[in-house]
Amino acid sequence: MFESFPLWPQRASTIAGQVDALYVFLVLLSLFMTAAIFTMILIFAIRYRRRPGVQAEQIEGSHKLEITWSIVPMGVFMVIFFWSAIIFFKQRTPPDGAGTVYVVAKQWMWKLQHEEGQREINQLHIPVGKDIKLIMTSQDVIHSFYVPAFRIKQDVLPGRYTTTWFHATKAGTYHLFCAEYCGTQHSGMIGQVVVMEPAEYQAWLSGGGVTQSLAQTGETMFQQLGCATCHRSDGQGRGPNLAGLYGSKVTLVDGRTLTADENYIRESILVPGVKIVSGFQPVMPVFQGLVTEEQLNSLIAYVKSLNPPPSGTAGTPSGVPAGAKLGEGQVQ
Amino acid sequence: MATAAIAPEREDYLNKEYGIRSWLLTVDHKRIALLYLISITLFFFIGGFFALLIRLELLTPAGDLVQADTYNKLFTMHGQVMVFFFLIPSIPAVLGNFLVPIMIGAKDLAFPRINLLSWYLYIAGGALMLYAILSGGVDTGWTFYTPLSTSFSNTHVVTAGLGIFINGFSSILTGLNFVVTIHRMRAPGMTWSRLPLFIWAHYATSIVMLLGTPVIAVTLVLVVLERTLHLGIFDPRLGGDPLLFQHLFWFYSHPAVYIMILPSMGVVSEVMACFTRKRIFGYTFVAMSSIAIAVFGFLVWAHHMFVAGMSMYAALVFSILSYLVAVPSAIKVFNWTATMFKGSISFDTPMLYALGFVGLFTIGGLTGLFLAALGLDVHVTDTYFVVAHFHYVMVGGAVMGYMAGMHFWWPKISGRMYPDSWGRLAALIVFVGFNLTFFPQFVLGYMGMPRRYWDYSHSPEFQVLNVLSTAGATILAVGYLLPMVYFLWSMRYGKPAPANPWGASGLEWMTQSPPTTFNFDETPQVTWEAYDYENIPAPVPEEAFGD
Amino acid sequence: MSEHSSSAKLYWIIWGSLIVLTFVTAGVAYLDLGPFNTIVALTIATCKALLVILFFMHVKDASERLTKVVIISSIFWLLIMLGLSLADFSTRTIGS
Amino acid sequence: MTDSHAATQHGPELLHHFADEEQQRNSASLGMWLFLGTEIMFFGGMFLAYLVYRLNYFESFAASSRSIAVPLGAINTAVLLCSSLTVVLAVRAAQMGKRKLLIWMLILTLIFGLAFLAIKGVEWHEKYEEHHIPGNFMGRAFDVSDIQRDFPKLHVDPQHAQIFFSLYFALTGIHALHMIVGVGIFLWLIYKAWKGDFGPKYYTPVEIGGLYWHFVDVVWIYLFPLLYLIDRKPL
Repeated sequence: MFESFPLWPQRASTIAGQVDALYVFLVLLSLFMTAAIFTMILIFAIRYRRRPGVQAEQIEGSHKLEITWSIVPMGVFMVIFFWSAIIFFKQRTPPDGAGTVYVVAKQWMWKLQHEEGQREINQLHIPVGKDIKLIMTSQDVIHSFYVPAFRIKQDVLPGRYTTTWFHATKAGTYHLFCAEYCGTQHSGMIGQVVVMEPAEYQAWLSGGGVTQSLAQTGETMFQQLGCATCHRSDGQGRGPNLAGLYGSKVTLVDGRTLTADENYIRESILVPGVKIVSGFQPVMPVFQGLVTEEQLNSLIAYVKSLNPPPSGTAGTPSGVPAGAKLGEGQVQ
Repeated sequence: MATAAIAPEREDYLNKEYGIRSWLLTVDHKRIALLYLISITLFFFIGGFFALLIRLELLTPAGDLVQADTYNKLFTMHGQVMVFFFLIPSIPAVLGNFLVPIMIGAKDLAFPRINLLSWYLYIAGGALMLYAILSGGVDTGWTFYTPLSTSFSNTHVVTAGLGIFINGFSSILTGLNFVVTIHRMRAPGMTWSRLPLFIWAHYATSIVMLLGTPVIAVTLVLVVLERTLHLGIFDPRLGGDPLLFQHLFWFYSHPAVYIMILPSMGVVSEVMACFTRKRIFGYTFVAMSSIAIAVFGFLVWAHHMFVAGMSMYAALVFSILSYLVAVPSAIKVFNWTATMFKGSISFDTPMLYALGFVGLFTIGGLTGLFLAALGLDVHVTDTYFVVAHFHYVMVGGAVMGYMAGMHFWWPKISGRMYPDSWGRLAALIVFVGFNLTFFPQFVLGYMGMPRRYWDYSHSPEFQVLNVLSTAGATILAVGYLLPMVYFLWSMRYGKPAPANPWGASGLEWMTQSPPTTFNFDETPQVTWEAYDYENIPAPVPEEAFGD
Repeated sequence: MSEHSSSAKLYWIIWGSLIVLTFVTAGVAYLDLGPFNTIVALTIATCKALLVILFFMHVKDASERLTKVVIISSIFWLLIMLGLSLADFSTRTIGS
Repeated sequence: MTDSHAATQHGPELLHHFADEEQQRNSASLGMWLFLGTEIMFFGGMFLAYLVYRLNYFESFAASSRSIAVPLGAINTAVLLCSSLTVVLAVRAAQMGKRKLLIWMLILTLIFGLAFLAIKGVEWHEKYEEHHIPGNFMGRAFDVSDIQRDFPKLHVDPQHAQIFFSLYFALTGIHALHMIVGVGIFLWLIYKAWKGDFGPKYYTPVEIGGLYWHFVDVVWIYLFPLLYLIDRKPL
């Protein structure tokens, strides 16, 4: 309808429609309220303009009216609150089994790593119709991953992971902006999200000349750094067995329990002493400054790949299918 | 224009004594108000100049007027100068200082010397800020987010931070002065229910100034300590949490927007009552909603951080509390509109600005609901939608209220009438220019244009709306220049103002214009309710204005 | 402010108890009370603070209602800042 | 904060804009209490930072706190409590018009204040010796290997320990700054008391100065356990 003067960016993700529905409701509500106030003012201004001999009538006020125009707005606000909270929950809880892309933001560029091993700068190729979860961190200041067409935005913080997700519904190329001011070239830190049909995407994947998946790169890094000496798959090593770790409940030395998400694995690699798993000694060396963000992403991808494949094939109790080569993990 | 007939030389606070010492060492709250008026007008035009440069740069998608880091410094200093050196002091320091003592029947504020100290702290902070601007500026955004402000920016963050830190104490001491004065120095008979709503608004503002400003003072101290002595409290490399800075910053900076809007609401209540010749509809509700805004204003700060990486559950708490704080503002707008019912309305310049305030503040408030809605905030925060929202509330609200107050009390402050036809023209220009500047930015924001972008050549579809916005900015600039011209003109050639040119209620209209140094010969006895317009004759139009 | 506020003897008693409390809190820190160490330390500190505020700062006997309102609201504002910020910091690890 | 906020009325006569004596004294006291409210929020910001990091990095905080001597801290607290006592006795002396006692009590308060600052200086110097000042202050790079050596059972992360010491120096530094301002106020009070300006009819500055001093003492009452006694249990 407004091709030449669009009022909103294209809707290219599942959440975009719901966000726009709430937006249109609020625009209509605001138009109604603004029109009501403006016409009231206009009518009173004309009807009660000062005329000689006409005195203003002093009105104290009416409690009844005051209560109504406190409760009614509060009621409308609660409707808006719950509606928007539902959308927010959807935006902030990635569905299980979503494909993962690791994003590293750096002063003034986006570096992206696919699970299948592809690396991209300021470009993100994804298949249409698939849930994609982004695990993001920054190497310097706060950035913000913003794709208007998907209606998603999430600040990217240094020192920890933040996640967001989307499910692209329309093929095409969409803007990727950095939305949190991050220095001189903040407005240059942009890119494209290229949504492709699945067949096209497979062609793009294979054409990339990539040998190792991210998990395999992680596995080689796991060996190089000597992690394997302590974290043994048979559980005899000085470090906890990492198979089935991701997403499981972990109890620490001081009794606290937490779910092992990306942030826990990251912190346990960089600064292990802060959260020691109960039953183990704080002997793991600090890796802060020894691994780059990209290597860290590959290590985390590897640890996640040690989980038994969610499709529930009969894995041995220790989680790692006996005989399967480490890092073979299913590639959806 | 015959020069105004020189009235027999009556002593007032302006002609009581002359000379630089009588101004720079005055403890008269009225003279200090004028000192503030001059200094904040200076900063208003500095900030406005930066705004014009920003709008000119955004005329074209490519960054071709200034370099990238210059542009970043422009919007940073536009924000810092406007927020800390114009909007926060504007009404409390100028109109508040002048009127709070007179309106409650006192000779002066409780601590006159501390009032002068507040102005000197403001000037010291302003000087540091100007030094930071002239020697290269700051490029961190007015929000100083770490780790950019502490570790990655090599601009004058320390100087600007100390300038704002010192300026914060001017705001704290003004708030302290107002609270003690309102509690201790009301004239006999001036009970709390007879206080003008201007006083209620300034009482609520002072609560926010007193309890909020120290937190940004300590936050800026910690940023300065981190930059100078490497006390790494916000440094992520040491395990510091950048969100801690944002919590401390927004704990003050959200209530700060209520410091900016509450005094304007007080002015609008006074102007609405006077020009409709009516008591404000639901006086107690309007007074209590000022206090409610000040108190609830402290519970909602993290709605600036929904996408910053805070926890989802805390975001729910802050979102529902943000809707709570919207209710008192809605009550005020409904009460102002209801006040016009069965009134006897005249449309002098202050009334035009007050009506403009009600309209634009409504739009500003309603768009706030978009931003408090979690799901929607994810898309619109950090875009031009947010820029449009807070400019509607701050420029459409606070500055419109400031203009209404300046025109309403100018006869009392200067003893001269300003040319009303010019005033009305300027009001219309400001209204048109403002809407043309900032309404397109709502659409730009929802289209996804991020804020603080120097160059948007990758998305040329944003250009049309940006051109509209820049056109509006030039009209707005003209609209703001006009009042300065005719106010200065009126100081010299304006008709001498009678004690009560508008036939308004309130103790300040019962002293001469301009008032004597001690405001009243003997302390007034208040026996009437607030806004008793049935006993005050409406002004006869021709007699009020000469030209 | 009333004329001679209470006699000097009361001040010496308050001072004495403050000194004793100081050495108690220092001593108790060396005992292993599990999670109660911090709670005990904070309660002793609050008692000392109350002694100073009520007696030394004359809030108990001489000052009027408004001063008490100012003190209580300032402390309440501090708790708002600490409490609501903790709402974020403590629930950040739950969920994504 | 310059001491001008301690309502510097000269002499007992009434300031022109107050209705009566009572109103003038109550205003000054209300003004000071409001100012102390802002100071609570000022220190509150740092207490929030302390609270958040103590919850996240408890062991590094506990170990770093153990490296600070408790005896010095306890003595310092006692010194401040003595100064609070002498301040109260000074206010009482002013109310009763005992000029010599007033002057002595003010001087004693001053001495205790300076003693506190001296002990604080010793403590800081000790920290300087042990390389515990964050960043590399005057060439001494921050290094907590001694703490790691003393408390092997606790995991001490150098970065998190540096955050503790940053908070330690920020809190005690700004508290010391408030002490120095307090010393300035009391020097001025002694001068005016010596001039005989205070008496039963007019002693507001002494009372206001006393309120400020007690507040700084209350802040230290909380700082002592929070910084020194995080976790002194036998390991």
